[in-house]
Amino acid sequence: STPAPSDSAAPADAPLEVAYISFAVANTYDEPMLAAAQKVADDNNVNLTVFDGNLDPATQASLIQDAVASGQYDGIITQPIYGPSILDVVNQAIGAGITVVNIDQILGSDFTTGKSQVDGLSANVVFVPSELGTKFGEQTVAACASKNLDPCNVAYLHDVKASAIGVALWDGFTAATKGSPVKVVAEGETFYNPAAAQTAVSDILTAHPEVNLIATSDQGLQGAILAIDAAGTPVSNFLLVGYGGSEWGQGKVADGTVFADVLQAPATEGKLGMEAMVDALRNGKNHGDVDPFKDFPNNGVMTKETAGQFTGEWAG
Amino acid sequence: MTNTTQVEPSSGVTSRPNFLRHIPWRSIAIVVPFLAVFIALSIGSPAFLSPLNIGNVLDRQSGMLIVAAASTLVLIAGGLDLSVGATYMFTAVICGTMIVKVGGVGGVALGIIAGVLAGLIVGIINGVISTYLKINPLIATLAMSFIILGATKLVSQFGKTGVGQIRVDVEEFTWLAKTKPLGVSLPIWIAFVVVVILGIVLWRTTFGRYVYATGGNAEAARLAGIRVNLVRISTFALAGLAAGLAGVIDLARTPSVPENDSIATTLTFTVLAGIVVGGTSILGGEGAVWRTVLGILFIAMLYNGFTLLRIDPLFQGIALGVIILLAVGFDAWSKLRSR
Amino acid sequence: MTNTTQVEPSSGVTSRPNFLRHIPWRSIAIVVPFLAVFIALSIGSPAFLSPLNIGNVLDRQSGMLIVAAASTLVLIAGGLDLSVGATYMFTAVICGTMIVKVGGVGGVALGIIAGVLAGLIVGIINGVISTYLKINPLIATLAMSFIILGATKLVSQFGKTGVGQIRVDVEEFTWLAKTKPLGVSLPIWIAFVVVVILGIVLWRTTFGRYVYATGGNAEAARLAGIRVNLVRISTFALAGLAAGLAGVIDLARTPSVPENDSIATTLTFTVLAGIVVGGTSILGGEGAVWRTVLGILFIAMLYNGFTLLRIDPLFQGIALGVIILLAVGFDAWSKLRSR
Amino acid sequence: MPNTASSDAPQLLVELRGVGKTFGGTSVLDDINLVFQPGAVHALVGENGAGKSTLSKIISGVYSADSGTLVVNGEEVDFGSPREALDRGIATIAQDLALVPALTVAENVFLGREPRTGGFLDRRTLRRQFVDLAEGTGFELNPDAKVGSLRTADQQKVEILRALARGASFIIMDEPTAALSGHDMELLHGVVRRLAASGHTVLLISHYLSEVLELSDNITILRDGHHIRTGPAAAETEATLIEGMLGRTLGSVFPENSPAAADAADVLVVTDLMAPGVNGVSLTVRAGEIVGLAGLVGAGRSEIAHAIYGAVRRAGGTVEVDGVDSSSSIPAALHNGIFLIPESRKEQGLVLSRPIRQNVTLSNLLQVATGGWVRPTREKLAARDMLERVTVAGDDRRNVSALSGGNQQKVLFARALQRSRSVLIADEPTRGVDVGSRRAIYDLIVDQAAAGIGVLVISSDVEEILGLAHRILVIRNGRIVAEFAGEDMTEENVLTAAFADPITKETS
Ligand SMILES: Nc1ncnc2c1ncn2[C@@H]1O[C@H](COP(=O)(O)OP(=O)(O)OP(=O)(O)O)[C@@H](O)[C@H]1O
Ligand SMILES: Nc1ncnc2c1ncn2[C@@H]1O[C@H](COP(=O)(O)OP(=O)(O)OP(=O)(O)O)[C@@H](O)[C@H]1O
Ligand SMILES: [Mg+2]
Ligand SMILES: [Mg+2]
Repeated sequence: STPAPSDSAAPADAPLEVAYISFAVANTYDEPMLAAAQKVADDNNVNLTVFDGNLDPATQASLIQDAVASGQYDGIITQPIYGPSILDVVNQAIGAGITVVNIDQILGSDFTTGKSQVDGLSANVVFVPSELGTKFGEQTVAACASKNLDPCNVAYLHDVKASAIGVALWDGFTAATKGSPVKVVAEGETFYNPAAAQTAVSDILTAHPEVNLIATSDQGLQGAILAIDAAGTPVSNFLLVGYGGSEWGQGKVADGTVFADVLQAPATEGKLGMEAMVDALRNGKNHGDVDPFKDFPNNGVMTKETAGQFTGEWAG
Repeated sequence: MTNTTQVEPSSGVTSRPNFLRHIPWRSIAIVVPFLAVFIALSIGSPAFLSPLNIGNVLDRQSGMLIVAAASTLVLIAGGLDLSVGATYMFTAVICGTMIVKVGGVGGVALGIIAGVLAGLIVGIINGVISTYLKINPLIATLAMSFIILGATKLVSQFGKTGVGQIRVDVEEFTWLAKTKPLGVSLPIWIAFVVVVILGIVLWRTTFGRYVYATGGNAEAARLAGIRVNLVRISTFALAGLAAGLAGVIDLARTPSVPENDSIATTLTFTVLAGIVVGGTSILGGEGAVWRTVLGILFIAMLYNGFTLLRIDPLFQGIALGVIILLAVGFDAWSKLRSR
Repeated sequence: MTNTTQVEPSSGVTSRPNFLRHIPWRSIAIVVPFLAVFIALSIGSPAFLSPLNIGNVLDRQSGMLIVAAASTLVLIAGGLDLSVGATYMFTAVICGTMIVKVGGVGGVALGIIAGVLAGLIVGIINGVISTYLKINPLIATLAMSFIILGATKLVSQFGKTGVGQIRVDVEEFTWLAKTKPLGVSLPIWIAFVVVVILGIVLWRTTFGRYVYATGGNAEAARLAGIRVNLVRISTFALAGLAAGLAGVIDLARTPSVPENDSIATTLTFTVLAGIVVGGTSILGGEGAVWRTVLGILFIAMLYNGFTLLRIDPLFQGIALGVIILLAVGFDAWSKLRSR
Repeated sequence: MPNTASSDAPQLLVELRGVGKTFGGTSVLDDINLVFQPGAVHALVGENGAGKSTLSKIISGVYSADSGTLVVNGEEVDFGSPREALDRGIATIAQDLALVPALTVAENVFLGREPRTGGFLDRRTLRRQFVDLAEGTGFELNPDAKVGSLRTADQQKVEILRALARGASFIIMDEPTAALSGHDMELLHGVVRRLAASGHTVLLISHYLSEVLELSDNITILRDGHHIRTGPAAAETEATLIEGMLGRTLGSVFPENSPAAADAADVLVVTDLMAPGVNGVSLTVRAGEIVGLAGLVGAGRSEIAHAIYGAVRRAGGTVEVDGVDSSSSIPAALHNGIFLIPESRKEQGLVLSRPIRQNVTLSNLLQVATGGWVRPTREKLAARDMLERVTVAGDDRRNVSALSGGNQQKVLFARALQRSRSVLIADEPTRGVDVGSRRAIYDLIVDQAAAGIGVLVISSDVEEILGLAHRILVIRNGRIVAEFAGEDMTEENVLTAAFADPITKETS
């Protein structure tokens, strides 16, 4: 079948073919996103084919090219590993008349905005790393204030320090904590892996017994708690601030272990993205920029008081 | 005079047809699985043979082919370069930084030259460390790749402004990846030229002979008057140069560098896998550039096929592994047969 | 009697004191950089020598040490196993799935057995492919690692419920990582026992001799009546078993499996780097388990030191690479000197 | 007396019935029928490539025959591996040394049948058994030395001891003395005699016809993979053997060799050469002169050659070729006109995985290339010409590894002939080469000298040195200790000079 031009809507009953270019298929964060998209697809007679970017931007670019070349798809959903790497091929896809919806990660080079950076994109449903970093920094400041710490010695664990998201997050964090008692005394990397985080935190605690607060992703926090346990210190000696909004994180915020956790909403993004795709293909309607957090309470930040209003969208 | 020690005329076994006996089974090995998959995909997916698809595949593999062709020489000469992936990222960052900082057409020219040159320098360092300093090439280039990746991050700190990565959306530069003389993209042309040159160098020049001899028996080569260390260093230098060229070309396509160490590792591994699937020995002394080209394209074709045939990603790894085992197993089998 | 082939008494060089001449420079190589770094860190960071820190480092490295010790045997026997990282993840997923699906103490026992057994089976398959099917071990285990990682994803689909990931927060299981007999964690004890056993097997048993002989000169070993293929398969089986054991131990510590292929690759690489830094030859026939232990701990100590000394992550790679080059360069230098 | 060669070892009657073998379509053995009488020494002679090693490998389970059968004690067997042959009591001293460099001498000797207690190596027993075994043969070896650090000759002894250590009834010796010195050769001969006397069967393959005639009871001649004849040794002479092997007669092994002109210029002048293992050597070689370097194994002859060639760093002294100072590097030596044929063709000489043709042209590629570009036709012609001169036939696009040992040696010689030089150094040029080819190589050496080239020949075969050289230098401890020419060139003089070493005094 030839791809349906995006301006002419397909009949409601015809099955649609959509390619889903995932960040990584076997990944706890990405799986619920895919599952949510899959559900919407099933409900709307859309045949979803999943491709595995497997953490490699070049692979994603290839996959998109291949999907376009195959001529089998009406739409493509992208979840970029590194936006700039696939800009070109996304443009090719749009040029070939395929409807493209971008979810979760920035498609483009500006990591400070949720606005679409590609002409002809049907919808853009992303979280903004620098905003995430800002909220993250604000919660860190709040955590320090809750214990009246000045200075407040913080160990900050990047996921991947040199990555685009990592840098954007860090910049947001530093801007938000500027002028506050927050003082980053140690840095480490988690590589999204609790075991790696555990190693990093063990070493940090040995070298910097003065650390009051650990700020990192949910995976990083898991490793941090393991490391603190292994050191034989009560976890309550430390303030923990996280981001990710996972099921695990929600539980830990609810029971007071973690001070606050900034939400990420993979399932919501997957759902909204796929809905936008269906709408575009069936009704020719572009959703444009969609803020996935607009319906969440407390600006998407879990604290002990608000934790009950959230359910984690992924495992953590 | 010359009473020469005879060779068989008498042998009884003539049951195998003559033309079959003259096929070099040894060399043909990777060709058979390659053709088998090629034909299967042509039948299985109508899109496969389309010029667009073939062009896409080749265009994407152009950098990989350049690096792999040069790395083949390193392996044949008895070395091993695990740092090509890191060098590839490093040169892209160098090139990008130059373009961003200097700007204009001058910046583009300078960037390209600096990138390629950086690759060459890294290659020479690799060569010197693993010959004159007598450090095993595997560990030497592994250590070098840590160093290079570190250097990459430092340089990119310098090259980027504000949030994010080095971006080189300069028309004069991305042109490199977008031009299509005779309908074929410039990167493909470059890869073609590089591969052909390296292939011929290895096949027909004295240097090529020295490369084979060095990897086949370094001591014998040395006593035959070959400057073994120099030959090895040259192959490392070529690999570095190739990585530099590939880094620049792929930067023009992207046109920004994702800073992720695992990309470097993946590139190195894919290059190595392609070379070995092609049939070049990691022990040195044997192999050919055209084999590497087939090996790299074989793997690329499989991935392409998986997408076209909509194979579930969960099964792709398994399928890839099994097909590689079959292909290489066929190679091993055909070698036994040729005895 | 036995007037042995005389060793030069006459040579003029007696300026070196006698006791120095009897130090086996060859073996001592990795020891010197190891001690140098150890002492430097002890002075540079007061926290380094604390029992807590040393315990942490050892505990984290226990899985790595087990895998590396067994992989050393593979390398000495002339093989190479690039699939240990994948196997490690695979067995963790198998173990976790069992525990989740069966539950209770029975589930834990079954999970541990299944995990370790799965490792063993993968190892045997690796061995058979790379000996009887005559596929180069590098490519055989690379292909196998694609297959194993694929299988890992399939199994984990089955093991997890709802959103998420296999999580085995079972007291009876995590106990494995948390108990500290005599103040030292159980994983360290297990690693210690495994390393000592493998070290003695290699050093003192006839099987150990056969491993050296197989890697040193396979043809000679075969002519001497050694079942070369069986020896190789056994080493691969040991490596698989070790990866299984390590996967289970590390799962008990985490206690969930991150599904990320690059973790597997990183493990494989770190293991290989440790072995080679320790001084075991990738060409086979030479090496020792204790050298590997030092090599692995050397690298771990460096990373630990980087954090303790607050080295910026951006510089860590560079520092790591340079120190490895220095350490291995020292090794090469001391080998030359011992001539 | 080797302890393991006890006379109660069961006797084995080994027979070959219609055995044939082909490699890649080439027939190497054709319809061989042979019976090896137990308790006898059975010799196998033939040209290089006649199929001797192949035949022995069929018996020892390395290859299996394509046609025909192997019969042991009346029972048809098909050994799938050397292990099975060993289990039946058939052990081999392989032509190509097969040792594990990283293991010690004792460990290599008992590899695969170590004394053990519960899987653990019993080192004390191992050592004791080794000492017993070595004592029985008279070989002197340090049991704890790593084999990789030994000289070729000592490695050969390890290989011999290993076969003896198996307690086998049938022992195949494929050119066991090729790398041995005269003294060790005698020791081995003693071993062979005692083995046969105690009921063992020995299959001896050798190119030393005197050795064959002296030791064996029966002799089989192979030619081109065909069985020519088998008969009692008493019925043969060197001449009849040569005739059988070559299918033609060969007058003398050594060619006519007229001395160089008295006024010939010095082409090689070495002064006070110092290098590892070389302790101040001065020598000259005149144009057209063949100078022999004699000495015991390990005397430092190869080291001298390597130092002259620039293959090792010189610590002092000068080397002049045609009056031009030659610096210490191989390319410089080649440029100045020195060429070295190294002693180990496998380790130092040939690139086994490359075609014959490319091995021939390796050192002189520039002659068949223009601007770095190899000219295939020129290369083909050049290689063919050289190969014809050294009498190696067949497709030269095959890998060198497919050639028999002697023919490999000739390929190495062919490389030296491609460009005429001033000085040719040949280190053990005929190791493992059959009589016919040996004559061909001697002819080549003499031709070279006649063409005005100075030749330096190193050989452990004193007879060869005596037959070939105009002048002999005896080397000991890296020094020249004696020089003989003319009438003084006798075996006794050379050996006396070589042995007269107060430190390692031999008791022979
Ligand atoms: N593995 C092999 N592959 C191909 N050809 C072989 C192989 N082994 C031996 N040949 C060929 O078989 C023939 C007989 O070889 P073989 O080694 O038995 O000779 P030989 O009588 O032992 O000679 P030499 O005296 O030189 O040792 C030779 O022509 C050789 O080229
Ligand atoms: N002290 C030593 N330790 C280790 N290896 C040695 C030693 N001396 C000599 N060798 C090695 O043994 C080999 C043969 O020894 P050498 O060259 O001294 O003997 P040669 O006089 O040439 O006799 P042949 O040619 O019969 O071996 C050489 O290649 C050299 O590398
Ligand atoms: Mg032979
Ligand atoms: Mg010698």
